[in-house]
Amino acid sequence: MLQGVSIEVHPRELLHVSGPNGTGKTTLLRVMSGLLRPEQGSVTWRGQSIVQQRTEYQAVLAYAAHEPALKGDLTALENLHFSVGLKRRTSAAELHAALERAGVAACAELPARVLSAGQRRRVSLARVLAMQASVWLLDEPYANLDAAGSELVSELLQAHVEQGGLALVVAHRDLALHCQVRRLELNS
Amino acid sequence: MTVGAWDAFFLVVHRELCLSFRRPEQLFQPLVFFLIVTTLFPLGLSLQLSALRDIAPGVLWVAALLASLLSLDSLFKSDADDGTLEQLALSGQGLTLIVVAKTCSHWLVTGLALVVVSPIVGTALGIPTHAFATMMLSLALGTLTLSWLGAIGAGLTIGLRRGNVLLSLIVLPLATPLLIFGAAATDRAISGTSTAGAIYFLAALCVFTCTLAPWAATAALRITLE
Amino acid sequence: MTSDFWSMGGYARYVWPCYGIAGAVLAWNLWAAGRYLGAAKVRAARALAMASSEAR
Amino acid sequence: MWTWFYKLASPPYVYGVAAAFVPWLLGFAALAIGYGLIAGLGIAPADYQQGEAFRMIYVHVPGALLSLTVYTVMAVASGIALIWRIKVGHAVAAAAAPIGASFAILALITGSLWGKPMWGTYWAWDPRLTSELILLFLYVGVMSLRSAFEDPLRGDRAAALLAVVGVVNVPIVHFSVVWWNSLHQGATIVKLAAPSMPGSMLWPLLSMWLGFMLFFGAVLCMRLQAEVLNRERQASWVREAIK
Repeated sequence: MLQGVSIEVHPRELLHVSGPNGTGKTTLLRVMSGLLRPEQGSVTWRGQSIVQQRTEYQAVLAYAAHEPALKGDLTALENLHFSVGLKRRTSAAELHAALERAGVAACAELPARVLSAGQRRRVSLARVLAMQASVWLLDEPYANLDAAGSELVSELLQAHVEQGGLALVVAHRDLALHCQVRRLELNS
Repeated sequence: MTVGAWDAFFLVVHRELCLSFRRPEQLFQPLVFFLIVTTLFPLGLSLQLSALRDIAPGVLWVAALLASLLSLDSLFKSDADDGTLEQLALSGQGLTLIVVAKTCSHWLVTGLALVVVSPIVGTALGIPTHAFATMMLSLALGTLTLSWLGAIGAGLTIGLRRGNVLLSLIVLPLATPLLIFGAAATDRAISGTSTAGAIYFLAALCVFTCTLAPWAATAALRITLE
Repeated sequence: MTSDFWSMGGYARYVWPCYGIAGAVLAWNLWAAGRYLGAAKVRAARALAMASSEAR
Repeated sequence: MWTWFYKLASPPYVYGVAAAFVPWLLGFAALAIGYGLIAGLGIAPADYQQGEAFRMIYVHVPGALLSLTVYTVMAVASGIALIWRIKVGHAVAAAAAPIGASFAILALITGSLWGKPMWGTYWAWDPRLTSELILLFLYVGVMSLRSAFEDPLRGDRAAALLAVVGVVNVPIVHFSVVWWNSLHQGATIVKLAAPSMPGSMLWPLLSMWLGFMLFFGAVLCMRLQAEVLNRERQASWVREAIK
């Protein structure tokens, strides 16, 4: 799976990865995040392999997998606290603001298991926001979201890129964005 | 702005404890299992309390090992299933720290809890009160070591469907020294002879395992996560 | 002489099964390894045949 | 500098060498085991304590030694495979495990057959037999872990790590079992391989041990070929190799 893929992403740039199921979009993201080690080839960040600077790379990285990765027994706010808190010092107010921005401030004190699929997606977006990372790796961020939610994702992506961040986004649909978008179409 | 290792460690421990206390039934299951298994032995053997005393250390230790193993299966599995393990692995804190924090929390909620209820079981099995201190100390050392051995096994069996049986199969043989020294220490405490030798061996095993097992468990997690 | 040898000083019922088991284990090893290798070769040949038929 | 190492570990090379070695190893194994059998059963004098029963030593001790040696081979191959990411190491480990397990079973059965006339019972929780039993459990664990994974690559690496963890544990298990035994039974009941053995008893034993080693080498080479083939089914050299 995934042979001969070579990509380079710069700040202020967004790479839109698309392609039919089973072509390795998620695998690509996992390789880029360092979760998967490629059998051949390497992933570099600022000219150095990410294996050699795992901590530094992870500090600027926000990864949102296809599943929202929330603990059902913890509230939305606690979920954010326990995962963002490992990356940088945060305050409850900051996390609240991130939830607010993602439009789920009302769910902050609810356990994640009672949230709808769309609300969970928004909480996971809030986590990406709260990490204040410069590298975003998002797997299907539009999944389970309504029209307003999709609009929000596009807004967030756009703001992130305009502020000098870079993003890799796996999505089936077209991204209607007003920033530099490159496309990578994977096929078998 | 980055988070220090100690802060991160306590944050993960806090998270694990929060999760355990939100599901109290899971917290009590190993303890109840421990009590049930030790109740079954006297019923199955129908012995006098005095005769029971001879087999009490062995029964107590076997039951404690099994009870502690029972909850190890979910050490990494539940986090792997809902994707939070990936978030922890990418948290910038190093996987070893996460593994150490999770395993210590596991010991706090099962191992330490078993140590606390062991006097009840000890009384039921006819262990005299003067042996309780040694029994609890040996159990504390033994369950901590077992948590570490189990962390390796749990890391190796994350993605497997019948992981629980396999976990016992690979961890129990490694745990035989614990059973031997632990039961011997308790046995000697009952008979009033010197327990130092067995306790020292248990402590040495514990230190040895606690230094090496974190790396092995991290390697195990990397193998199954990749 | 030979009956002495076979009786093994009265231990025949332990000594001979012992050697019997050893022979069986060695034979099983050879047989199982041979079978395993044979099966692996058949599978590899089948995979090669499939690959070449796809190429055509 | 490491190129020879990697050449040695390249699958086609390993396959070729393994295939070439099998007949030689089997031949020499037959010679050594044959001599061991004749000398051990016929020529060696009966032991003054155990009488003719001691002749079981010629299969029990080599079997027990081999079960340990094979575990070490498996763990070293696993370690090499994990550290340098050399896939052939996994193939060696996978090939060794069932052979080692069979030797452990052999040692257990012959040990208990020996135990009956010596101790009056088939099973006496003798420290050697007990640690042999735990060694068998370790083999079973490694083998089941490998086969439990659907992805063979992952299974290989998980089993390799367990083998390395196990090999650290083997001496600890043995030591603790000996300690435990001394607690319950005082001195060991029967000394198995006494170092003061006369040559006429010792040579057949050494010859049997050598024969078992060579036999293990031969079976390992056969299984190794199969494991390499299973891991490299698509490679171009396979066509030449299995003609």
